[in-house]
Amino acid sequence: MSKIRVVHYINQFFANIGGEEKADYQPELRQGIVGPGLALSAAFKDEAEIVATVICGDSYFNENLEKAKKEVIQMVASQKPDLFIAGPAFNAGRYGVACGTIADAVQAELGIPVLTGMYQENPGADMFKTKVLIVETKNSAAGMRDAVGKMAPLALKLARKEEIGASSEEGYLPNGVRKNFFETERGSKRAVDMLIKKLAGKAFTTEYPMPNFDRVKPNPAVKDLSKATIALVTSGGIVPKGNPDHIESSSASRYGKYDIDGIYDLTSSSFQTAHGGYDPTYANEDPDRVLPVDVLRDFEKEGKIGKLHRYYYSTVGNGTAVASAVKFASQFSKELVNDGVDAVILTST
Amino acid sequence: MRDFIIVTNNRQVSDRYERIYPVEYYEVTYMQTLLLVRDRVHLGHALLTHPLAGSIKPNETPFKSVMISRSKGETDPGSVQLIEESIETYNKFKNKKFPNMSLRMRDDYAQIDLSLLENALGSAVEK
Amino acid sequence: MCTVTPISLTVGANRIVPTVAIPHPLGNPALTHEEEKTLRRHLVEKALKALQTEVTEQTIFE
Amino acid sequence: MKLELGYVHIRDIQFASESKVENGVLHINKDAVKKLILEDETIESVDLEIAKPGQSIRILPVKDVIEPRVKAEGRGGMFPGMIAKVDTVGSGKTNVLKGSAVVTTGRIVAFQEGIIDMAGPGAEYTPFSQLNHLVVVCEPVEGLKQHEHEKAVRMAGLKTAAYLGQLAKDIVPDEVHTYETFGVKEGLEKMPGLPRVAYVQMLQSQGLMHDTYVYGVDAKKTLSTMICPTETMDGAIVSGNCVSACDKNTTYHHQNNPVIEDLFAQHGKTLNFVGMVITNENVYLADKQRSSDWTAKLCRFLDLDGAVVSQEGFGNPDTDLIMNCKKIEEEGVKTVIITDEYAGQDGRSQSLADADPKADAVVTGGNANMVIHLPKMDKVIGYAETANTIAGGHAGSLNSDGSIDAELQVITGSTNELGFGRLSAR
Repeated sequence: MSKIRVVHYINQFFANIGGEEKADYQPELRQGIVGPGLALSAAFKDEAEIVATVICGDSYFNENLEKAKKEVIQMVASQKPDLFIAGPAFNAGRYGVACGTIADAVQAELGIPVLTGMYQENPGADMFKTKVLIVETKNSAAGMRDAVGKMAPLALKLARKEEIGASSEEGYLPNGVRKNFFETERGSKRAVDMLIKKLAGKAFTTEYPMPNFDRVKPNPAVKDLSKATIALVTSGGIVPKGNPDHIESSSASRYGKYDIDGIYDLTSSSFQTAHGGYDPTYANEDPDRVLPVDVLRDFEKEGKIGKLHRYYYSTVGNGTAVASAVKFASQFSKELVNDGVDAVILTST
Repeated sequence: MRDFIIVTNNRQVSDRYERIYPVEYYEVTYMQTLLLVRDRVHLGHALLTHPLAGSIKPNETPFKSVMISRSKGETDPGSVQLIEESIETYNKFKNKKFPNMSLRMRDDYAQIDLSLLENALGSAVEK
Repeated sequence: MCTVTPISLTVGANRIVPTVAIPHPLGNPALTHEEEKTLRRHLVEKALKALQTEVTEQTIFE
Repeated sequence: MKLELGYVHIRDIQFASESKVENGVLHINKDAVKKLILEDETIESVDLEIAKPGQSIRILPVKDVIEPRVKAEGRGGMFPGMIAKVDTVGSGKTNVLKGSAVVTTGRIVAFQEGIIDMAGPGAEYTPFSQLNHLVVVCEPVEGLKQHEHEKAVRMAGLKTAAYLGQLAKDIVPDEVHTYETFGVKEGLEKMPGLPRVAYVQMLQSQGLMHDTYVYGVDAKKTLSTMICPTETMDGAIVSGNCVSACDKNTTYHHQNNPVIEDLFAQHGKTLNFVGMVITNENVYLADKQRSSDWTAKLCRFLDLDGAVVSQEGFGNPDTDLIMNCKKIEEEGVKTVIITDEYAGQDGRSQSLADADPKADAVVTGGNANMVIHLPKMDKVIGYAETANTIAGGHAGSLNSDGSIDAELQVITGSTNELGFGRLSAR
């Protein structure tokens, strides 16, 4: 069998080009092994070969995201690899985000297995752990040996399309897909051991983390509403009649942006709900019951608010994954800010 | 009048109780029964029994009986969460098997559903 | 603006205005159209007030 | 309370003209056992079979698994309130036919119970593949109602296990384990400074086919209460639960509760195992409220520092589990909970039907929706065609070659929520 062809992605620092001052380094394709690829390559023994290394500055990648992604993918594709490895990035934030982004993109566009590695608190970890396999590493490059020890065997398994075990066995960050495996101790023993640790105030790891929600600092109050632009956002699924964007009635994968310029009242003839998680009778009769356009128009006329934003955003909050909702909001929040919106009223059902 | 309604798609339940207690029988599926209950909960009725009562997986049995409060109040957050989680749980079980179920099996499942409800009624009526 | 405020608290909303019922948070089909709009107006006014109030933690505006 | 548990190791099981235990072999007089079971007029006929570890045998549908034990010395008898008369058990000496079990099977209701494979990949997922079984196959009289049928099979199993247990009454055990708990004051004096820990066991109690009996009392009609851990070793808790094979507790599980064993292993070393609280899993929400309030209150009364909470079953009990965990934590008692998961066949769904951030220490018995292929066995004891109707099986799950494709939840004890097995998930 021929050797597995690997392309490795690293940043300017690990390529020994320079630190922060060289972070704008443009993507470069080098044949063969560079920097940490040496350790990886040694761990691959004869099974895989790093045929090329792509080097890219962290600032360049993150500041020219779309362009950089395209450039790097072209370089990777030119080598016809069987496998793509990025990093490990340890606790370097922008490097971690770059590794996650490019691994995700390569996986999607080239359809080959990818692997990266980083410290669990690297911002790239939360952003990408459900999209690509991320090996959990220590928080500095001193943990290179440990990282390579986990990444190399997992990479080979991926390339050989072998069954991947549970996160705790393989050393990747939990990716939201539950996998069975046999522990060395029975469950009751693990429970008693966990309790002893918990009682002693020592660190312990739950086998099933409960769903967790972020907290954000409250924004300051709006000083003068009469000059403010207010936007409406809803998870109640109010859409123009016919649901032009085909927002799903549950587990929505998208949101819609709708123009309400010149609309003073939402009526059953032109709006409806796409939500499948509640009895739609009332919302369909009068969509203002969910999205109060009529009242905000009155306030606009009375000068209570500066104006109602021309577009409202809508999705269906029925069984919709928290990750999707976060993604939707991070996209349209940018638009809202760019459009000069001062405040948002979010209605939910 | 006692402050509960039995929402059910199980004939055995309505046959047994409709003369004594408020029973709403609907000729609908298990899932539709959950949705009917959900709509009522959204309007301020409280759940009195667990919608997933019984450890029978939701793709196993065609029958479901749920008790909700007859009176309506402020929307009860616990009830909302419970019914929504139950619907989500239902959705993750594939291979619904009851379309071609033998009569004997249907009867067994109806019996179990009735028994689970009886257990709950015991608690509801004793007071 | 939501009916089940504990859920809003769980997901981390900072300014919360309780509403009428899940299928009609800002309305009530039992009322006349005019009464309903008054109710809605009142609720949205609360939201506007919430937007003008400084908060340091998650707050429910009853 | 102090109990000496004597293990009489059983390495083989045989039918013979006389029932006896000799040199590690359990000899069984078939006719004597049949006669005993047929004393119950609701049972039409009974068949007895033997299944040993490694044999190519599939048993289904399994209703209960019971370990033969006998009270050798001290108060009370095995299965108080069910077989023996009501009297407090859990002290003195008890002999155990370790390595053997009675398995009951029967077509009770539509969703038949689980599978035990004695060999092959399925055997790895059930602890019962490691035991020498006497399998009791009962046929009820015509027209017997489901709940009477369930009771008949349940009692047949208990009677048989008690009968076999008696055979070891006077045998000197190969191995003796001693378990002892103390009164509150005594425990404090004996183990100063050690954290006080209890075990909170949730018992299935939802209704027909979903019941558990404590000293013969139906657990759904009880308030949360205290029990001495050693009482469970004498059969104080008996299973009447026929659904959810993977995560129900058979009587064998209750007799050999691993949480109790592992807490005793640390008793006096890293913790003071104060005792055990049993609570139910009812259908009526106000019952849940009351039971979990009561459990938390008992934990407070006991001045606990920590508690292990175990669950039984799927769906509804998730709510009890989270309520118990939350309320116990709110009393300042640290918890670890044991559960299992229904994360969908692809592992991507929400595992539990309820959740709370206070449940920050969870042990899992694995994802019961995982699909498994069970190859054909040479012999099937019970009713092979029921594979199609067992929970987690589905139409077509019994293949024409005799193999079965189904979810892990068909296997008895596979994702046990007492932490009986090593299976887990991440």
